[in-house]
Amino acid sequence: MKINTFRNFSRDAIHNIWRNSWMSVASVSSVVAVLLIIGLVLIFMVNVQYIASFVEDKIELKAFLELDVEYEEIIEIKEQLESNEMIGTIIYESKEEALEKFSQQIGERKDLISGLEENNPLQNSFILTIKDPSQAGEIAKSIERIKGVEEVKYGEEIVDKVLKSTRFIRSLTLIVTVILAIISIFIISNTIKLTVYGRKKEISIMKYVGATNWYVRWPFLIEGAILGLIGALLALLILGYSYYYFTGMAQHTALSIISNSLVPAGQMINQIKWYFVIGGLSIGVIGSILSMRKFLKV
Amino acid sequence: MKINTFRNFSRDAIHNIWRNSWMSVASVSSVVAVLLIIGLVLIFMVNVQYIASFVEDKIELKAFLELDVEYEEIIEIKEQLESNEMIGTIIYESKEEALEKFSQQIGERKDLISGLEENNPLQNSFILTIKDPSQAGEIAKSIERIKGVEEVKYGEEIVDKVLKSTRFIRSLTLIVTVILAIISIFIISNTIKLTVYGRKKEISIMKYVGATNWYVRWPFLIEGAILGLIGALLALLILGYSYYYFTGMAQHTALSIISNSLVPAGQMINQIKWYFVIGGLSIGVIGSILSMRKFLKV
Amino acid sequence: MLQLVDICKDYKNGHRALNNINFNVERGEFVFIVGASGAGKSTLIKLLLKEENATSGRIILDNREITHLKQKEIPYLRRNMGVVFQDFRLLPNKTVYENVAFAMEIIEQHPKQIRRQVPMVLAMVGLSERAEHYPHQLSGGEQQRVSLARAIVNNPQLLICDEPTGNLDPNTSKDIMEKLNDINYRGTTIIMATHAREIVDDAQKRVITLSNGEIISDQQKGGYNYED
Amino acid sequence: MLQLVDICKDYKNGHRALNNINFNVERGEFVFIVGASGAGKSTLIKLLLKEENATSGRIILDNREITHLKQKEIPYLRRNMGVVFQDFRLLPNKTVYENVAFAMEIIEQHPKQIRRQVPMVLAMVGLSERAEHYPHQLSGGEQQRVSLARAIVNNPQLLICDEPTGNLDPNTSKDIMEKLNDINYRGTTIIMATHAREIVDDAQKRVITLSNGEIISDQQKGGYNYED
Ligand SMILES: Nc1ncnc2c1ncn2[C@@H]1O[C@H](COP(=O)(O)OP(=O)(O)OP(=O)(O)O)[C@@H](O)[C@H]1O
Ligand SMILES: Nc1ncnc2c1ncn2[C@@H]1O[C@H](COP(=O)(O)OP(=O)(O)OP(=O)(O)O)[C@@H](O)[C@H]1O
Ligand SMILES: [Mg+2]
Ligand SMILES: [Mg+2]
Repeated sequence: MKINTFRNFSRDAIHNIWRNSWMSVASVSSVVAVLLIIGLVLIFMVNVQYIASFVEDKIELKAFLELDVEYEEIIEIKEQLESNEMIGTIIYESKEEALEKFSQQIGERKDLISGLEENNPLQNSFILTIKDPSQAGEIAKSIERIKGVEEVKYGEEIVDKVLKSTRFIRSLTLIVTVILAIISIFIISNTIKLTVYGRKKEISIMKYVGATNWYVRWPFLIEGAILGLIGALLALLILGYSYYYFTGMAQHTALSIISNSLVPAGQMINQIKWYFVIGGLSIGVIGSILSMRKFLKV
Repeated sequence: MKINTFRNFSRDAIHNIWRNSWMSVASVSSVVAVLLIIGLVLIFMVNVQYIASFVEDKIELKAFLELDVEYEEIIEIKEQLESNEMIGTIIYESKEEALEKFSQQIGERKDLISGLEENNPLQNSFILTIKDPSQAGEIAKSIERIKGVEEVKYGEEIVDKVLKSTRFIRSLTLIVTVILAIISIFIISNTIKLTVYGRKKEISIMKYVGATNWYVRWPFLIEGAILGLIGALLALLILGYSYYYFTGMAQHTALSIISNSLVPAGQMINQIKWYFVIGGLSIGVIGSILSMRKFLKV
Repeated sequence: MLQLVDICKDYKNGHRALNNINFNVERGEFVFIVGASGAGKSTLIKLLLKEENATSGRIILDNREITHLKQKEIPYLRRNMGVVFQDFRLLPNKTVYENVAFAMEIIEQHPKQIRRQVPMVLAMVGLSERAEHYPHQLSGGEQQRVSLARAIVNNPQLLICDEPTGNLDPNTSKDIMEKLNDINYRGTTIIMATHAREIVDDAQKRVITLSNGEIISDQQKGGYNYED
Repeated sequence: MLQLVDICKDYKNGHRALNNINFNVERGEFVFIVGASGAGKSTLIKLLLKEENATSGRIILDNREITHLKQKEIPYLRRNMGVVFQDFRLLPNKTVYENVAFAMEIIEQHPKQIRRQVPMVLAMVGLSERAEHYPHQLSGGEQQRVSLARAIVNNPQLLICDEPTGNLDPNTSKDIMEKLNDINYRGTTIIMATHAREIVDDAQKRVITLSNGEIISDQQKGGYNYED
């Protein structure tokens, strides 16, 4: 392909965008709309995943130590725990701290346990977070094998429930996102097909005059890329700005609990930026090339 | 309009659907896709609202009675509570039941409160649910005015948080649904515009031969209605069946906790059925009429 | 029947296609409009059809001023004319039969009437065998004849033909001209833009010659006398 | 240069448009193809262009069998021919200038060459003033001449014209025929389907007459002798 030919393609693509301005607007706005739907659901999904992993990170193991362990032994146990790669943070809780916590938990009825300080029935313990919550059971067992550890508790039932819920929500939003994405892409491909259909006469004329398939395709391809890109950037702008505005707004109101556990706007935009640009481009390019196939056979 | 003319319109509409089969498939499938998106989000929203009101219904007031109230007074208080229209269910909890509950709550460390049975420091109380959770504060105050009631507690903070969260989620899903619906309708109108655009020559020829605007519109309108209706029914079928399958499937697995708090499939389908049919019809009819305007002016 | 007074037509890009056109057509006349390619013949016809609006001047049809018409009235104006378009303008999704029938359906003719009349006109233009073809399955001349069939099927008061024989061989053209003459004898006014010298010379009818948007001659019983 | 051997063409709906066609065209010949409307002239041309495929028979161009060609090879075949289509086939989104330039761009001619050649051909067909118009802003005859300009701009070996004067007045037609004769003298083979009796009679070239899809006469220095 000569450089002049490529220049012609670009010229034709831009001319066509202008001359079919009505259709160009339709294409761009459809791309924007589709990317907005996908983006909206994607943001929703990313946040759900984010919140879910937040919840999962809250899962703790509690390793109760035998009543008679000495200070040195505790240090030793801690070192052993630290050497375990599956364990995240390690916090030591003495039995005095445990009692204090308990009395706070039962709140107003504190009087019920007054006098227990002198005769503390509780145990020293390590509070551990783990890196992979689904491994909780096995890690607990391995820790119980350490000398000086009496028992490891982690509220099996609750962990189980939490894990099931988060896993359910994760996969549900993933499924919904994927379905919506597929439907949206289907719609946009329909739209592109129809725009190309409106120009099938033009395509066939080019072929009758002796243009090769690629010669016909190139201007459409460039046109598709430009329109797809414009669509992607517009969608990104709308979505990014709304999300920024929304999280910002939420921060100063009663919704701060929620907004604080959302992915920050900057990070979110960074994360979806390239998906959008690549998505918009490929929608435009692949969409027009595929839709043209039928009309090139003349 | 003569009956024969209407017969011609219907004939033309059906012929056009067949002769432009490719475009008809594109239109129907776009309608299906759009309704699927809206439906999916609608189902999601309905369920969220459903679960939210579920949670809100769980809000309870606890009216603690003075230590020295007699049995007759308790009956009287109960009658007064029953006469209050804002109150839902009323359950009496004696101080013995309260202690039993408390000891269950603290679980393994039950030993801490042994011996309290003889000297129960707790109070008799009524546990009340209310019809409008946001009125909790005022209802509490009015109950406190009843003679024999010492104090009404309802965990102001938690109620507040729950209400705020559900309200937030309600409005969030509502907003998302509305936005997605608007975007989807925008897309479909684009698609319909393009299908009509592909036939602009046809429309102008009819006008040149002397057809009135309505004469040109009618077959398009009937065509749009038929395609929209087919789309709506297909979407309903897909959505209803998937939802039914999904809730049914969930019931027999670990997800039953969630599926049980979902709106049942039958009810859901009944609820959205007419929206879909009317939605599909109006998309088809209004969409084609609006898109034609531009091309009728010849 | 038809009066054009001081008609000028400038297209949007500034091109003056018609300049100061004045002529009258009486009921029952047969008028040829001739002129070089681009002289303004089709533009003149588009003005009569309200496909384009005149920039200045007045058009009066049947004592009624039609220079400015509301959008809603245009269809009823067009129903009084039969038109053969230079570019045929057949409905691509309708067969030959349906295309012709369509012109009768829009004025809500009785189906029985349609079923009798349509085959008759198709036979007249020699297309009985092509009744079930779609326009893209026809040759150029066949499409042109369908356009003619559609124009005459309602027995219009005024028949406007833009180049109705441009894609027809001399014999078919002669047939068609005989038919048009018949129609004219039965009282229909005919305005026909054409390049076919033989036809114009043979017919010995009124000939209006356009050149660069102006009338340069208007002769009763004229011939194709346009010379550069 | 061109040989057709036992060509038959049945359209999908069963209509036989060409029946047993045999003829040769030598390099540099000027061949008229005449016949009534629907005789099969355009069909014959569509076969040469590979717009339609022959049902049976062989087509040989420059000693190369082109009866069956791969999709990919068709564009290169078409580049060797210039074609004036009966329905013009201009690109609606390109101006007159751009439509003609397009034919040069696809064979990757140098822009300088394009800028020199296009105005020259436009002047030849008398459309210099219309260079910036879009096709829908042209009269029927002007569109036809753009189609002709595009067909000849690349100086093709073989020029195929389907009814190139159907929308032209006699004077413009005569001009165009003179230009085609020039081109033919300079070595281009020309095949031209037409109804214009005057043109055929004046030219005194080879005339192939089709009737109902069959060749009923093939005369050197013939006239428009087709009679029903
Ligand atoms: N839409 C338009 N915009 C601008 N100029 C136009 C438009 N339509 C026609 N013209 C110009 O107006 C002039 C007259 O056009 P018109 O179609 O009336 O010619 P005509 O006499 O019918 O020619 P032909 O015999 O070739 O059909 C032509 O020069 C044409 O280029
Ligand atoms: N796609 C098609 N399907 C079916 N029949 C067709 C098709 N195209 C053409 N025909 C028929 O084939 C016959 C020959 O058509 P063709 O276009 O070759 O005629 P022509 O000689 O060019 O006529 P004209 O002078 O009117 O242009 C016609 O009777 C036509 O109805
Ligand atoms: Mg004209
Ligand atoms: Mg032909």
